Amino acid sequence: MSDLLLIDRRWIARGAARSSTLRFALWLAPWIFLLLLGIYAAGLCLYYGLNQTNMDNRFAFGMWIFLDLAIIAMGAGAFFTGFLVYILKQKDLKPVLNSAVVVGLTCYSGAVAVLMVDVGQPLRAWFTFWYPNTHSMLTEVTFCISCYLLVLILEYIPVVLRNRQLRKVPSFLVFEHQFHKLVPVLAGVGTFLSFFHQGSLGGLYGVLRGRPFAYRAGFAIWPSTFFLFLLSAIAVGPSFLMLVTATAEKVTGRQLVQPGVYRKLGFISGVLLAVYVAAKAVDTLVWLNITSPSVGFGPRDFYSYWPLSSTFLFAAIVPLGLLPAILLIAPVTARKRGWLLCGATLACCGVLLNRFVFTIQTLALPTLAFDEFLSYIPSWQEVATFGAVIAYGVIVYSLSYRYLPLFEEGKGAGQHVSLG
Amino acid sequence: MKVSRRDLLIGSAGVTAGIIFTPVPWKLLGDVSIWTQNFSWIPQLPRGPVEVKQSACTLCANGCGVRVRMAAGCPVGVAGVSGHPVSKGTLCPLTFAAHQLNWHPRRLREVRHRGRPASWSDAQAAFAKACGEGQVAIFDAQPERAASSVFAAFIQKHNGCYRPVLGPESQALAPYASWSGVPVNALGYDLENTRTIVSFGAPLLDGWGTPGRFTRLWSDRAAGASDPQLRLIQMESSFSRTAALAWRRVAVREGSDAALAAGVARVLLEEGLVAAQAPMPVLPLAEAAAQTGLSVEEIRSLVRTMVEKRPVLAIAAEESPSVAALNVLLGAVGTPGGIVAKKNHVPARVPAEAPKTSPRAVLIDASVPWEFDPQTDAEIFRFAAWDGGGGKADWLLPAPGFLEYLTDVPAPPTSGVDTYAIAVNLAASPPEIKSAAQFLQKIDSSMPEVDQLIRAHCEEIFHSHQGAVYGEQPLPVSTIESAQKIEEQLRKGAVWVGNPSRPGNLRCVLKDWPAERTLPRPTNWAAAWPVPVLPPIATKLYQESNLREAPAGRQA
Amino acid sequence: MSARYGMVIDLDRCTGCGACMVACAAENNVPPAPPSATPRTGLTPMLVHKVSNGLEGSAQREVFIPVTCMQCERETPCVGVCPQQAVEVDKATGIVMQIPQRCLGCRYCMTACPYHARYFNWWDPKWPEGMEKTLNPGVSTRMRGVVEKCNLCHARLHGAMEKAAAAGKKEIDPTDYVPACVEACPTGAIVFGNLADRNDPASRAADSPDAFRLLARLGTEPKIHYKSRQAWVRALAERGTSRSSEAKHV
Amino acid sequence: MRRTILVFAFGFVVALIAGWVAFPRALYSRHAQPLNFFHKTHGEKSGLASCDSCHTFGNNGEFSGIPRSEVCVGCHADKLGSSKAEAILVDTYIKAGQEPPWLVYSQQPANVWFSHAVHTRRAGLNCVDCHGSYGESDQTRLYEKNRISGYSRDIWGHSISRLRRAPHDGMKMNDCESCHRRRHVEVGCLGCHQ
Repeated sequence: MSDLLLIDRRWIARGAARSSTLRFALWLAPWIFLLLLGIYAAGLCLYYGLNQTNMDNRFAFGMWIFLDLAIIAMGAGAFFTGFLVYILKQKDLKPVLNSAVVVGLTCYSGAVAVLMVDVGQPLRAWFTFWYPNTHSMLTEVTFCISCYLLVLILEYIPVVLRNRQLRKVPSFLVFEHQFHKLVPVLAGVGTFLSFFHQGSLGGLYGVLRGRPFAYRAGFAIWPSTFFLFLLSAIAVGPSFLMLVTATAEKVTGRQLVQPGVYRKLGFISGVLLAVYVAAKAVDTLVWLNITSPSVGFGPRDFYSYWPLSSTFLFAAIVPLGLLPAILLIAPVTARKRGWLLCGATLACCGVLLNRFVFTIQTLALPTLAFDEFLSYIPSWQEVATFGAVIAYGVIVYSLSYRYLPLFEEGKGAGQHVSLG
Repeated sequence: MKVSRRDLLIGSAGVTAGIIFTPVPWKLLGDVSIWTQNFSWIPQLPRGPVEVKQSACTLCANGCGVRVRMAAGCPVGVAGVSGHPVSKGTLCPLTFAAHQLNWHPRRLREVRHRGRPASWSDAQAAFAKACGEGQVAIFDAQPERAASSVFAAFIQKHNGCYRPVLGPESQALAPYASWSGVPVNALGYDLENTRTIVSFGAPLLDGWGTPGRFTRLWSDRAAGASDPQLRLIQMESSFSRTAALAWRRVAVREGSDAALAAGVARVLLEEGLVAAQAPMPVLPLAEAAAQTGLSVEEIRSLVRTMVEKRPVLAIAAEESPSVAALNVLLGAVGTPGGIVAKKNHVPARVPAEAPKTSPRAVLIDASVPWEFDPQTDAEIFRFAAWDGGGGKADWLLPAPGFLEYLTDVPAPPTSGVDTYAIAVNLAASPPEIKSAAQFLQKIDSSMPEVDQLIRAHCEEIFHSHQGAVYGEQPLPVSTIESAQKIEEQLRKGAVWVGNPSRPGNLRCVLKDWPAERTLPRPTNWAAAWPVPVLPPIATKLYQESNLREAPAGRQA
Repeated sequence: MSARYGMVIDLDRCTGCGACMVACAAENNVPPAPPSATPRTGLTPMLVHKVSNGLEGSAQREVFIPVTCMQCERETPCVGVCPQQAVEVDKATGIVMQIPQRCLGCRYCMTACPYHARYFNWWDPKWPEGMEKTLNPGVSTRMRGVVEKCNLCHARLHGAMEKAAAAGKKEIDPTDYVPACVEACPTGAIVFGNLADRNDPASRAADSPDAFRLLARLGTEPKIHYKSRQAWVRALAERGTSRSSEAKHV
Repeated sequence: MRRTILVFAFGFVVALIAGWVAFPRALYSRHAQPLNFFHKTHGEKSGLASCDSCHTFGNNGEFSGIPRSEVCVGCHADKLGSSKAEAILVDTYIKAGQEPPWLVYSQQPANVWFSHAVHTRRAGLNCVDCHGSYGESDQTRLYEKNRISGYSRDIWGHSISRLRRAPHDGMKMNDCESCHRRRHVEVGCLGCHQ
């Protein structure tokens, strides 16, 4: 490739094959447009207030919270892979580690950015740190997420410093080398923090005594949703990582990791998913038969409203829970990449649905005898703002892939040729 | 020495590190948050001495007592006066925000002639000219006030006529006036002593008469009881608030009140349920049943329940001779718990005669509802505090708003006893504001002053030795040493209440059953509210809750 | 003094006139609704619901249910969830207090409240020009982006406390502290008082057999009680038990 | 290496000076009061010994704050002496029936409810406990207004760091709280907020 086509060659790692600068720019263009549009929409919300959204006093939480919860669950792959590699010493997962860090970073920073638009008074958000209410799950979430975001940034730094140009700065090289010793510690801290906020995101809803649809009994201060959310997050994290990597391979047309890595991720994901589904089923039974009847609510109060009927409950457990678990574990399907990815997709959809049910259905359902079942459609400002987060994620990942050693391509260079 | 790029980098690193150890980031963080707590574009609270005054509401003729909280000389809160003899400590929903009305965007602050700004002198000149050229008619919806006397004096001096504008409650009393010769303003309902009320669509629990009076009575004697002391039977086609809460609801066809009354009268006479002699309605029972949509049997049983607990009183929503005749039949005229004359000696201060010729000019007082149409092609001088829009007045004259002018408050239309109160000008009105009475005084300086007339009326009360003045504690007039004392009390928000009227000073004799007529019913909940606009926070009632319909033609 | 202020609302007496809503808004400087406001974006710390028994003809009945903050005493749903202590149950009065100046507008408390008695300021408060002169000097206006609710007309408690202090007394005179909605009710349907005091009319009314509380089974001990002699109205207390009528008027 | 340290230290010191000296000056705007008022003179010469001879209470305990000009008229119906302030007071305000637009140093924001009656009559505090000895001042100082929050500087206090402050320096919520803690008086948020 001539330098004309690859203007930014100096920045690209030696031996890494990359498409021409023009193609890369064309790939980024639509995402950048989406990003700018979203920034404009968010600006409207910040300037005129949240009347720009279609949320209201009854739908106080809308699409934003739903998708925040979703992508934070997806981002769990970051801490979990770190945990597997550094704590459980599963070295063969190392190839996806950097990619996992980038995915996690984009998911978390994106979610936090949207939250800053979602709250009515972002300039006062720091009060949570100054006057924290230690009983609130949201305080736990705020502290853990912001700390973990810091950890992710720290984990990202060494990856950045391994860029071809930055390596030339000697002190950076030294720093990166020293810093690398710290990464296992960071992984440990990250695991601890994520463990708590993934859980407390579930606790967020489980403690809502006033919303029998969400309220759950639990252990100590934690409702059962605390553990279910954590479990579902670490179950779906690897699946999402598989999907991202697979997409990256599709887009770049190169094999980035060994098939074995997929199988391993899939297996882990599948096993955890199976455990989650079992736990979820038990929890649902306890809740429907003990917890909610005790406060005068029954299944008919929850599932007699179209379209959020009991089919949702079924879907969350069987086709989007049990089925993917089987697809990911069973050797027959796990050997085939297609089935593997299909299982991963279903698993992600399952968690997506679960988060939707907790955020949206909880608010749609009536509580008082003279309430009505409510519906809500997000406004374009809400959609665009969230679109920006997706775009942001794609852009950061693309840039990282192009300029940073996300995958150990140097080693696998030979295979590129053979695979064409 | 030479400063390298590296030095700049390191230097700025030093600055960044240093800033952390100064108040800058921390103080800014705090002050910005405080800024968000006191956005400059959010209105500041009034500061200044706070005091509480008592007065009477003058927005309509029902004379509710109001307790007004003033801050820095401006009303900041309105509430009822507990134990008020007229309104029983209650107000209509809108009056709780009436103090906002004076700042309503539709407030009139300048004289307008056919939409264009004009001056008071122009208006006075035009009116004086009109008086010279022909007859003037003055419309007044709150008769018996001092201002009304000014109007009367004016039309007696310059040839003209005085036309009181009757609200639905007064219209309902009109038939008795024409049969007994006692003027409408001297009639009223003795609700306190009645046991059964048969309402022909009257919105008794939704802003009828003085709101507090009946709602209090109902809540004390009827609410929720299966066999209440006070039985409310509501004949209504729609499921109105009153119908929803009544003891019995009879769903009849729209506008079949007259037929129902006739049917009821027939049953009463046929079954000999009443002592009083009255002509038999021409309408046969079967026909009445057919018109009302009830069966004959239903009417019969209805009548029996009606007369179970006496005294029985029938109340019509507006003028309905048949319902009036029914009351005569039920012996509910001039008796306790019925229609009574609240004034034993009726001064009949203002002769309300029909115009001899079509008037040259028409003056409409601010008390007249905006919707009122004088049906004339004369030059119209419309006094109003608020512009209701679409008014076809030639002259739009800015009148004082809520609590902005001195006036007296005579007995409300539905009251069973005579009352008198004074509303002083608690709030300063904007410049360029005149009441109709002041306007007429400017034209003819020989007109009496409102405060003189009020003083005169206090003298009247003082010399009558009747009734009592209800201030902190009720004082019989006979124990008060001077008329000035009475006026002082009333100006502080007290109310004079006359003695209950002697039974039998009201007699109606019917030669034959009155002719049928059906009138449209006031549909809108705020139709009785004479102010063309609503307090802005009335949006709570019909926009932010689904409690009520938005009132037609009235903007918040 | 450790009072437990609460109300008993006699639903048989409520005529649904809405005086309480207007009086509440005037007392608490609640701004008028912008044109695009709906019942779901409005600021109505006191909100009257119209509920029908779902039957037709002469059997048709209606009841008006004023709903405000229920001042939950135990496990107060909104207090535990607030991340920065903008909500608390006052020890001395039992009033559930909301401080808009501390609130960051995360609206978690609104999702937590089963009575939907908390409201978000979707717009900056606006009054027609000059009308700010009519604002109650005792209640600060709220800014856009924060949650507000009924504080039981706390400004009136301040007034009573100051009056008592001026007279050198420790306890306030109960007649000096009456919330705006209670004062405004034309039928005297709302009885307000100290539920901790057995002799207080309010606490006696709360003990009557006709008294009930909305969603009492949630175990949050709301201090706003209701009262009705009609069985179908009392059945509205619990969602589960009232499904028969609920099915009709949903 | 030494150069690096020097450059870094230089930047560090610059920042410290800017933050501690220049920033506080820039943060507050200064405003003169409508006229010079001397508490001292009123205390000594006119025998208005106690504060409440001018700063009065209403019968429901509402505090007058800075007295309205009708209080001043009592003595200042005509000019006493020939001072400039006297001339301004009588000519510009009293004769014109205007209120002097005083800038209140200890003005709390609208969301604060502070009852002087509760603190003086019931808790038995003295004026000086919070306002210090301003009652003996013989000059009228400038009113300093925070450019961002709009608060009077007296609320934060004159020591920008709020360390080693004079006892009456500062009227922030912390200051209220610490006094309440010292006296074991517990009030909820809405005890002082409105």
